[in-house]
Amino acid sequence: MSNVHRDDIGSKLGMWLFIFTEILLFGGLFITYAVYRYLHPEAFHLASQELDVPIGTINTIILLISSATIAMSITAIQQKKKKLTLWLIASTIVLAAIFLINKYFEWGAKFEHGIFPGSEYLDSLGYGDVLFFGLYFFMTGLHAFHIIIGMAVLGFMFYYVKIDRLTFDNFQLLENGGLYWHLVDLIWIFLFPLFYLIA
Amino acid sequence: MYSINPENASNFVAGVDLAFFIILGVSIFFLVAITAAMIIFIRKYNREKHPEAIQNEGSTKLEIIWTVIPLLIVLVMFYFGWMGWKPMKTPPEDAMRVKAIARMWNFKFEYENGKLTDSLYVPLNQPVILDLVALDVLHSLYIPAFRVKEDMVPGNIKQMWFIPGQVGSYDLFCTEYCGLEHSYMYTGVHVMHEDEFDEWLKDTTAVAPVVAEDASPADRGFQVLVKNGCNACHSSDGSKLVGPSYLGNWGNMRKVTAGGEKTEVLFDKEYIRKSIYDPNAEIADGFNKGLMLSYEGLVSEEEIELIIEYIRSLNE
Amino acid sequence: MAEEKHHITSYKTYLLVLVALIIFTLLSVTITQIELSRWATVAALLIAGIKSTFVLLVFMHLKFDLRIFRVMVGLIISLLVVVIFITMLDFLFR
Amino acid sequence: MSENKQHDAQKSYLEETGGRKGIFKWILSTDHKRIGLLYLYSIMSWFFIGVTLGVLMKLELIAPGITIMGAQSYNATFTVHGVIMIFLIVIPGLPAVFGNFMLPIQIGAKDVAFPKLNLLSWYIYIAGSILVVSSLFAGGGPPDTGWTFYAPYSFKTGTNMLPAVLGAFVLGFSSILTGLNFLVTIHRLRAPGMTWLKMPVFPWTLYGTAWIQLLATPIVGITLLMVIGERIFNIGFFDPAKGGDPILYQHLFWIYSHPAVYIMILPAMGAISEIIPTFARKTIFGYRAIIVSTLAIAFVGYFVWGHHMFTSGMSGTALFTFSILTFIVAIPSAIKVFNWVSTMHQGSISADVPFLWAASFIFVFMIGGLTGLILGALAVNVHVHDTAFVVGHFHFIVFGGTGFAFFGALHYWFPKIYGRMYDRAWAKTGWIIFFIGFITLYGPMFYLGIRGMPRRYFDYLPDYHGPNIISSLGALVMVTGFVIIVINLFKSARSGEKAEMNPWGGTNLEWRIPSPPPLENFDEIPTIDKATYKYD
Ligand code: HEA
Ligand code: HEA
Ligand code: HEC
Ligand code: CUA
Ligand SMILES: [Cu+2]
Repeated sequence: MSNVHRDDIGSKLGMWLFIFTEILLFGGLFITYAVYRYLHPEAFHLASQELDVPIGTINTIILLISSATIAMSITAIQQKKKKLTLWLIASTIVLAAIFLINKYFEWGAKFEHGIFPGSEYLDSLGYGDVLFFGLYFFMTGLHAFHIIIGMAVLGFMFYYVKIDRLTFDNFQLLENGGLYWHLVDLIWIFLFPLFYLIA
Repeated sequence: MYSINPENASNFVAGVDLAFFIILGVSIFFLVAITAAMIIFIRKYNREKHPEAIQNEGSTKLEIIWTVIPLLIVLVMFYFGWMGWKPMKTPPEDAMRVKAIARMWNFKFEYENGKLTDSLYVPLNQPVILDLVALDVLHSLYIPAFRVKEDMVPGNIKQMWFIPGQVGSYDLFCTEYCGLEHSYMYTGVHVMHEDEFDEWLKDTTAVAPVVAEDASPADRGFQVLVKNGCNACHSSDGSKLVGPSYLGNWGNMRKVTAGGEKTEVLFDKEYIRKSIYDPNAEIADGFNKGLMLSYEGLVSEEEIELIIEYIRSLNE
Repeated sequence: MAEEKHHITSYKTYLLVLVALIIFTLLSVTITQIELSRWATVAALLIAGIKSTFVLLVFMHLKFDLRIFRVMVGLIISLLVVVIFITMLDFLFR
Repeated sequence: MSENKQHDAQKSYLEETGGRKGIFKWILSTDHKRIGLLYLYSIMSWFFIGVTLGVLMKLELIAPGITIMGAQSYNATFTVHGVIMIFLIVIPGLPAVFGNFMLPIQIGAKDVAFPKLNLLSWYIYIAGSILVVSSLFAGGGPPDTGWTFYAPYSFKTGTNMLPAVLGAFVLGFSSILTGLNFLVTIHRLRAPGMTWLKMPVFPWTLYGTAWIQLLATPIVGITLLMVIGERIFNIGFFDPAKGGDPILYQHLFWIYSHPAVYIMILPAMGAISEIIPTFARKTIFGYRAIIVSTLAIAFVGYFVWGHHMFTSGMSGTALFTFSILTFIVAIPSAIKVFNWVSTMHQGSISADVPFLWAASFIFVFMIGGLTGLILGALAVNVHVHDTAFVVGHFHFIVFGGTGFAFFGALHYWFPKIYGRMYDRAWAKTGWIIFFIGFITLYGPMFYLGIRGMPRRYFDYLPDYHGPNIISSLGALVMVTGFVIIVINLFKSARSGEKAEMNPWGGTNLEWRIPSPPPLENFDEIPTIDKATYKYD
């Protein structure tokens, strides 16, 4: 097929539609959360105290910053500042990596306490705790998976900017990558209070 | 059903059937009218007879008419559906209570005096509340003649109630798919006159089939298995059903998973006892956890001795 | 179709929004740490709502984009809310 | 890709191979028409498996007791039958085959918005379907949970649940990507002058469908993912022993699967809305009403999922809401039926093969829909839920609705797709046998259901024997009809007489280009100046 003219709006529309599916994907989990939270308010309250608020807060801020850097990279590319663009994308990826490392230690600590899906200790705690941590691992795990995908996507963007496939008048892909990254941030904005702050 | 079962088999029949017939009537009317219109048009405006179509883009008036009228009709349908259903959720206070217990793949009914039966016996014209308990997976208790059905959800005790209105025996089915023998998970409801029922209820000795005292221990063991429905999952001829066969394991080493680790244990009395009282502690290789439930309190220690005799006898 | 002009958001806007987002984050942490009992969740979710609005409008450029994107996002979010609400109708009144 | 613009305008897409050979000219092509046919062939292959399983079930049910298979095989058969039919056939069905083929042509575009993504969707579809079908053969035996995978049974059974669930999950992605592609195509690639209200009905229904695919499928995706997590990690989401709630599983499942039934029926309604005006030589009656009702079905259909769970012990408030919404969602379907029949009024009707399918569609769809109303009424649902009545309802509306529309569309667009015409006499014979078989097969199920025969029963009490015999015989009649239809089409695709550009006298864009269409559909993107379905 001949693609004589490209369609930026079409491409962006496609990205948004994809984002909608992601919102609903997590939506299913938010429904689950709402129901179990309602059924076990006390246990959710207590279980959430096990989570480390400072680490959560730091991670939130890290993600927010990374969201800002990737947003700025779009301004940079429009202003034809290639170097700055590359820097901003790179720092987004680095921030994402830091987020994951934090997550790794956070999960690791939980595992050490014997808290992981199916563990005997967790099963002995009671329904609410099992469900709370089940959701915690499932949702943050799925979120982390999205971060990893996002890092890969941004890695490609970095490469494309570098080889000038993306330029000041042709940067829709970068914008789409950015949209995806903001989605990841958006979801965390809700995960954070729902898991860490309800204690 | 509508002709075969009595109209007053339970207090809900009238409400349910009324809603059914109203909707059915309206439906048949529309079905016939629209189909007739279609056939008439196809014949009358056939291309041979009517070579030139008369164009007509639509009519707002018609659209409104055929939006509003069906809307009113369906609201009426909803109303009758709702009215027929509402009483099902409001059992009277003073009703007799029976606990209905479902497990793969049979029903048990426990009366307030501890009497335990395989099928449901209820007194005529007396409200009965069934407390629905499912032990393993979803089941559903359905009595077509009474027009009642309610899912039985493990971990969630629910209620269902009715007033039987006619003496007789009716079918009772499990209608939620629950695995291998779902289609055999049925039994009966027996409606009796009140005095008869009271007699029946008092007599707690006539619980289930009694094991003949003079039979050999192995035969009596087999009776215990039959009584408890074990053979739904276990065979005596080596074939694999939901659970392992009784045959050919006695005295051998059995590969099991215990506490997440694979080990081997001797298939002996202790193993069988444990398999019956705490089946999920050691899972036989190739089978799934959670299917067999503990029979503690249902199968006594003496009965287990008999079962062991039976399993051992298979080796001979 | 590639000809429509792109709005260029300034770095300053982004930085301001970022600062606001961080402040809101800290705010929600403080609010929930003091004893507000069940209002804590409401407050935390409210703040999360505000934060996500910022992200959607500025970072994701909805503010400057075609109207249809805003309409779609609005509809999809309401859809999710309604679905959660209807599901809860069951559990709340059981 | 843009270098070989210099193609011969007369060459059809079937001849234009893009320099590829053999099977590669199919499986590497990004041409929407070839992809449509890829879907057609793959869907037809699975359909043979699916219907064969259906017929096996009917043979088992011909008499009480074990007739040809035992309980385990029967349970596996209806599960795989249901999964294949729903996830592999009727959900992708019309959108993936005729949507792919006709959507770009009908809106005056050269292809869909993302042709490569389109091909990728097909590969995902194949991957998912192979996973599903492999569950039949590998490991612990075919899955035996019913296509609904209800918890907690679905993670207790020892059978091959994982491949089936994983397959359904993967198929969801294919569905989502197709929907996404169509939405962007419709938003961005309509030919100049083709305003929203000049678009034919079929693209409109695809538009509504695409939104449902996009917004509902993720929910079942995450639900199936949770079931997988449950089976692998023992998380306990739906396990009552760990506090999980099996009813929540049902909510999540039906939040998708109810809208999914509208994924199946909307494009079917679209195809019918194409066929009827063409054969009545008349503008479609109430174009706007049909469009609005399409969107209304898509929208309201999202909020009625609970009618599958009336006996699961939901709260009265929820039951009230779901029941009333179920009745309301029936209204737009009624509007469509009225408009179709009005289109026939004062038309100039030629009862050719596609029209026969369309008219019989309306008939069986009405039966399916009206029995849906019976199911939607709370009191009656308590009685007939999970009985053969439900099986009757959904075969009438899924097979009778979507299936009949599929065959109708196939006969309608066949000359366009292959440039050849089929034997009309045989097609009519096949149709009438199929139709009679259909009614005989599924009609008795309503009666059985009212009498209280539960569904998913491989054995039944002797009381239910009579109607079951009739039903099983109906299946055999239907097989005959089906074989005639398939053989006729199969032969004609290779050696039928050449078809003209516009054999039926249709007005939409697809009838203004050669049969079969050239690779890029239009020499030059058309400009649309008048409303669709104009006969003057
Ligand atoms: C193509 C798929 C499709 C479609 C379109 C529908 C359409 C409808 N369905 Fe169906 N349904 C299924 C596929 C479908 N269904 C499947 C697969 C199941 C079973 C799943 C399982 O458990 O395995 C099911 C199950 C099902 C149930 C649950 C049964 C149970 O398990 O207890 C209910 C209950 O309300 C229901 C209702 C309806 C209604 C009211 C409509 C309405 O949308 C119908 C509207 C149509 C009409 C009303 C007819 C045309 C109009 C007229 C002739 C004019 C006159 C009309 C009026 C006066 C209103 N369906
Ligand atoms: C599109 C959807 C679709 C279609 C087309 C069918 C088609 C058929 N279905 Fe299907 N059915 C479902 C969807 C569908 N079904 C679903 C979703 C379920 C629920 C599953 C569950 O409970 O989980 C179900 C359940 C179901 C049951 C209920 C099981 C139970 O609850 O106990 C039965 C019982 O008879 C049945 C029968 C049939 C039959 C006989 C056909 C036959 O197809 C009809 C007639 C046959 C033909 C049209 C063609 C025959 C052709 C051949 C044999 C091959 C010829 C070969 C060549 C030409 C090369 N189906
Ligand atoms: C719902 C199905 C089901 C029922 C009913 C059932 N069992 Fe089992 N049983 C199983 C399964 C599955 C296993 C294998 C998993 C395990 O070891 O727990 C098993 C294992 C066993 C074992 C260990 C066998 C071996 O080879 O390792 C014994 C003994 C046993 N059951 C006895 C009984 C008795 C006695 C009853 C009735 C009182 C009974 N079962 C009822 C499903 C069932
Ligand atoms: Cu118990 Cu079906
Ligand atoms: Cu539905």
